[in-house]
Amino acid sequence: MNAAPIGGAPTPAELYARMALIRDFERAAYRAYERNELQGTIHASIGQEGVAVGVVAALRAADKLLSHHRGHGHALAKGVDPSRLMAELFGRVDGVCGGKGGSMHITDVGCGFLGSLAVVGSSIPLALGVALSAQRAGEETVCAVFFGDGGVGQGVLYESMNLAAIWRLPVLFVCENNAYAITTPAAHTTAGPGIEERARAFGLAALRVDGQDVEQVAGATRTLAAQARAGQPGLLECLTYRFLGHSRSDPPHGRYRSREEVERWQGRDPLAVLAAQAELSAEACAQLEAAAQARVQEAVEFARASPRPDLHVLAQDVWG
Amino acid sequence: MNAAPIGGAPTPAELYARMALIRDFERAAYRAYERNELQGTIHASIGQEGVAVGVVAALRAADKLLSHHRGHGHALAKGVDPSRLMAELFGRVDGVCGGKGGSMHITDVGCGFLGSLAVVGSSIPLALGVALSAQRAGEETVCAVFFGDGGVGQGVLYESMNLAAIWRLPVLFVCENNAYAITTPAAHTTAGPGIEERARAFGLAALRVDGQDVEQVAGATRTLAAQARAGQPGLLECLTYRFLGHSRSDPPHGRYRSREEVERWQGRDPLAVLAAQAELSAEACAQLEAAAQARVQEAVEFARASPRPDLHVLAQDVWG
Amino acid sequence: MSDPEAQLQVTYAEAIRCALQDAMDADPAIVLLGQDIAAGFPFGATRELAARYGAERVRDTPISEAASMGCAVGAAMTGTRTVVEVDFAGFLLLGLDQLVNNAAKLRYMSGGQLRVPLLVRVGQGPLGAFAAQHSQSQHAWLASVPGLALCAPSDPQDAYELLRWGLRRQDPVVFAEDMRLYRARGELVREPADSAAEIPRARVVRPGRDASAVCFGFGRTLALAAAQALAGEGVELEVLDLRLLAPLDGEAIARSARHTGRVLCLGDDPLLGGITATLAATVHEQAPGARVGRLGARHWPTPFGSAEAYVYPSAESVASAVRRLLGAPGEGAGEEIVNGEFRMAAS
Amino acid sequence: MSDPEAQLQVTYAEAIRCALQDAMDADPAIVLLGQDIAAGFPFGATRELAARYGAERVRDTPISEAASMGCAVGAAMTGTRTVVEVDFAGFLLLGLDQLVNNAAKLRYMSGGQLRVPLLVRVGQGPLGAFAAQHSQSQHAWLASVPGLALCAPSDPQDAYELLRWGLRRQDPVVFAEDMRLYRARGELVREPADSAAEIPRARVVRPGRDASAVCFGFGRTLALAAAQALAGEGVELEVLDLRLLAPLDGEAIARSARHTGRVLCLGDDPLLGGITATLAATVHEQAPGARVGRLGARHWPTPFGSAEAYVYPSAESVASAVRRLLGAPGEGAGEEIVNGEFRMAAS
Ligand SMILES: Cc1ncc(C[n+]2csc(CCOP(=O)(O)OP(=O)(O)O)c2C)c(N)n1
Ligand SMILES: Cc1ncc(C[n+]2csc(CCOP(=O)(O)OP(=O)(O)O)c2C)c(N)n1
Ligand SMILES: [Mg+2]
Ligand SMILES: [Mg+2]
Repeated sequence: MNAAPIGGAPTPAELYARMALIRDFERAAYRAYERNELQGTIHASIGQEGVAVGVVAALRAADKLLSHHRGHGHALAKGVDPSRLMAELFGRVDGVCGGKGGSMHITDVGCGFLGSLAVVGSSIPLALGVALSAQRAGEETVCAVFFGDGGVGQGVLYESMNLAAIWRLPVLFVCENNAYAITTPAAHTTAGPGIEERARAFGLAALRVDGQDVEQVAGATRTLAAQARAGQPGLLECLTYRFLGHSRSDPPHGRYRSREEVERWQGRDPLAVLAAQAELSAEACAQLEAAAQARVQEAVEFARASPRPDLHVLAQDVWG
Repeated sequence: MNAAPIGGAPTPAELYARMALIRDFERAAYRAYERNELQGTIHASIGQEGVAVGVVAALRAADKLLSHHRGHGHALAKGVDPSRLMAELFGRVDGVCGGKGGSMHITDVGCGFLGSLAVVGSSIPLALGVALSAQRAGEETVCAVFFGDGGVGQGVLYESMNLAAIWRLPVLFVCENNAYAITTPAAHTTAGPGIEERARAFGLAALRVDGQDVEQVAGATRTLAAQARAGQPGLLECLTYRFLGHSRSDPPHGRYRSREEVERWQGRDPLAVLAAQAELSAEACAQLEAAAQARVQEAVEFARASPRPDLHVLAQDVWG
Repeated sequence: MSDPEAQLQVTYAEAIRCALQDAMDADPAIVLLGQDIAAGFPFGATRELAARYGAERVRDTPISEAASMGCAVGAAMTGTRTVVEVDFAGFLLLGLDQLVNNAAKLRYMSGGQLRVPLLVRVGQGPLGAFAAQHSQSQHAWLASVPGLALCAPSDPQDAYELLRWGLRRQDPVVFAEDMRLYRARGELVREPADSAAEIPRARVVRPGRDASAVCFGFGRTLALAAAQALAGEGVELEVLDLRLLAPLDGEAIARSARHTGRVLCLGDDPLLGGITATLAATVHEQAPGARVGRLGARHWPTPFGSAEAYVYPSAESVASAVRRLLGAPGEGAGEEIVNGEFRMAAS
Repeated sequence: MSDPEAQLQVTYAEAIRCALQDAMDADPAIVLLGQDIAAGFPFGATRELAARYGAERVRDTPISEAASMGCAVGAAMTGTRTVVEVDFAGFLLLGLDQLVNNAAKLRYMSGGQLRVPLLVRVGQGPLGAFAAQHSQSQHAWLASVPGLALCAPSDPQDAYELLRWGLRRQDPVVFAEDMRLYRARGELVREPADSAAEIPRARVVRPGRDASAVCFGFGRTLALAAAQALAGEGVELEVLDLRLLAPLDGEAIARSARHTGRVLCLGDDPLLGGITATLAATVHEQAPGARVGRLGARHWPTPFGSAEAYVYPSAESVASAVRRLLGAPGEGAGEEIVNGEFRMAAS
């Protein structure tokens, strides 16, 4: 597994800061949820910050991202404004989608975050088209699409791998394997040697990495993104874990995971792993965390202050 | 590739007779078509008889079959009465489905031919359920499902391979790779090392054989069927070729295949290959062909004599 | 049935669980397929069934809607009565080829050789701020497919009875669960397994003389609430609960329409192409002269958050719609309707 | 446009090809996706386009409807105007999650950031003995999806004009091609690429005073044939060609209904849940007092062979239905209708 250092790219402190921002953003959203300031449901990515930050760190600003229901971290990593993202979760008119999309449907075209979608597997084939547009325009951009181990069950993933390979589309399939689809262990629902091997059988380049190690994720992404730009699409499988429950309706640790297992993974916190690896001091980390908390607090206040979309706004974007 | 002799199973003469029956049945259907006695469309399996006959020869009578749009040969191999099959193609009330299904929707529950369906890939997951019923009933039967190289494009195939593997279902996936999906070469639409390798990546046992060699097909089927009965589903890829056009709306040789290519494959006629291998005399072959022609002639007359379903019959099988 | 639970207050989700359990006790050929059904996630409708019947009969599937639905069709046509759970309407689209092209047509195409006793439990409507991809109703779509029966139960008892009926049927049933009802409570009388198999008829759940609300699913709750409000104004609204949308009990609709002469057709899909159009046409065809209104969803994707209330009918909009139906023909637009979209045939 | 083909007799399939070609000449951002479209199989609507525009713009896909549709959505939202060909309605179900959950909703869910100029060409109706899985109509289904426009062209000129319109629209369009029309011939005037972009309105294609046939697609051919037969009996049938079903031109329907007072709503999907119900409800709501009939498909899967004629309306059954509408209210059932299913609101 490729763990090359990411020279030229963000410094360890910058990576830490981005992960801290996602961590605190998810915490704040959860708290707002418990205070009934948020409606519907949310899927927090606490524990998986290394994947979002590592992948984006190795991509270019012009590259595009697509995501799924657990997409806040991907959006923040790509540069979506935390205030406008939080406002979207609050269903407010200053949200990135005017409050009409909500947590599971985030889009910010301006920063290349083309959309997180709620139907498992459904955002995957969109990446083909995004890459096709880039290929036709002669741009060198890659489209990376995130999905989970549960998404691996959807046939459209294999149709899409095949199409990406025969059309030599600059697509990077990123499987965020957190070992569970809600209550269902991936091991119970995934036959054969594994996701990486499946990708090779469809003509993709493929790597499997430790998703808790942000630098390892970035290194492998750089390798696969370079191949994708050259017309060889790839798949990156990141082994990770969600520290909380699946969604609000799932207790923090769930009944389907043992306390030991959860604690073992919490021992591999991506922020701690990076701090140790890059020898970031406790003070440095504390400062970066405090900055993240301040930014998130500002985001929550921005969201609270924004009004809900009115009937006029809601009626837009259907016809005409 | 496994080419074990098929001791205990049908003799070469019997295999030849079955292939001759399919060959002549398809010819007769085509002629009826050209005389406007048949409506809609038909997909002839001339050139591919070795696959249908070889697979069925290695299965048990109690095993089940599912098929696709090019299914006449599979039905005949499984024992569907040629007269009632021809009547179905003619849309007559004495057809196996009362004339309501037609060429692309053949079912004969009595002989374990559970259905050929017209939506590419759509019959594949049905095999899982058929196998599940058998597994629950403690029966030792296998369900084999035929599909083409075009079916390989459908995601449901991979979902189905995965489900068969994790539930250890007695399913045999048979890919009848005749190198084209209508006008589209499989090579242009199928990325990676191949179908056999894809199956392994989903936890299946897999073999690739020469589909023009009926004994080789039977031998490989016996190997995979035995594993399937033991809970290890498998995939058999048969390399074959259709000697005619895709359907009535496609000229006999099509514009997308070179005459050389067609003639090269016609040189590997499954009947001739078997005759040579098993040293069947020209006289023996001629006799078997004559018998087949007589049987098919009888089938055509039976079909012609049968009335079309009336309004009463047509209104049945919707409610109640 | 001398079951301790024989009569008690249960939720709609629990009533579904009770029906599944009683049916599985009575019929060992029943198998459940779905995602996270062993854990009963997310609505609890299958909770405890895995413990009771084992992983052989309560089967967690991968997130493979197409193969799961196809597997269920194949199993159903070979003697395994199969129940597939699809949590949200939007996900049903992934299994629709199997449901519409295969399950619904195999009996017909095979000349009656194949029967497909498959029941698909699918959530319909909004759930509360899940936004566009998790909030939609497909009643007209599903009702229009020849070969499918469509149930739309309106309370726990109704869910129990329709599910027991559906699990005795030899042909495919789509069981449309209104997600807004999962936590609704009501009495449940568990019927003996051997109840009649005739197609359930529509029910007048509240008699009235001034107008009729023809409804199903959560619409019944809205109509009953509106009826109560209207009663205070001296208006007696009759509430007809259709229970099934395919086949549709046109006689019951006509009877109520003739009785009151004013009919509100209530649904959750858009007025363009939605089920309210079929209900209205049925009234016009079978009870000439009645005044008919349609209240359905706005022709919008469902917005996130509390804004979804603009899209779907509410008790208030049902009451307003009924007042509009009662107004003199010539009378102006009348009170505005905010929740959902309303149109009236001022005959 | 000084094109040699500027005015000639072409088939519906050729008119579609002409529209694709003119649009692709005018807009280099247009890309076609589909199976065997380079060869133009099976109906010839894309024949020669691959030679003209190359494999980069005319892309043969594997048999992967879901990924192809999803790819088209992703391409459309990033500047590649995409046309997807789906030969038969039954296959559309495999791409429906992408079409309904993504293409139709992305503009709304993204607060207008994303636009999806995707056009899906899909065959509808029966083709002649292709049986149940290849013969179905989904007009009400598709019209009911917020975010989709639905075209149902009725002849070569109409197909050309609607396709050119659809290829200028910034939002998704389903282009429902009636398979019975592919070989139908008619005059074609190729319009300049810069035509107006307003939503096309319904057209009275034959004026009449005694009754109206509200139709689309092949229904127009049936209605015109019936009108001719009826003219011999002194009955003047007005034929209103809707052209689009979403959005629906309710004003044009009301105008014709008020003019004749007798309206036959003609469709190809079943009366239960089908588009004729919406057309009828629209008449009742916007032209009170008109007598309305619905002629649609029988509620059967389509049988193989010539038996399919029982399922779908014919010129004879349209004429019979109109005679029924003209009969005195009290009058008995009137002549039997064999092709399709008919119901009447005897107001
Ligand atoms: C097609 C579809 N089926 C089911 C669901 C319900 N659902 C939401 S998230 C989820 C599990 C997804 O698991 P995974 O892909 O591993 O992502 P994770 O939640 O673990 O990040 C399921 C089944 C859905 N959204 N879409
Ligand atoms: C889902 C779907 N898409 C498209 C079609 C149209 N179609 C019918 S046969 C065929 C080609 C199938 O090729 P293959 O699977 O290789 O079988 P073969 O015809 O070569 O035997 C296609 C595209 C279909 N029937 N179903
Ligand atoms: Mg997961
Ligand atoms: Mg083929």
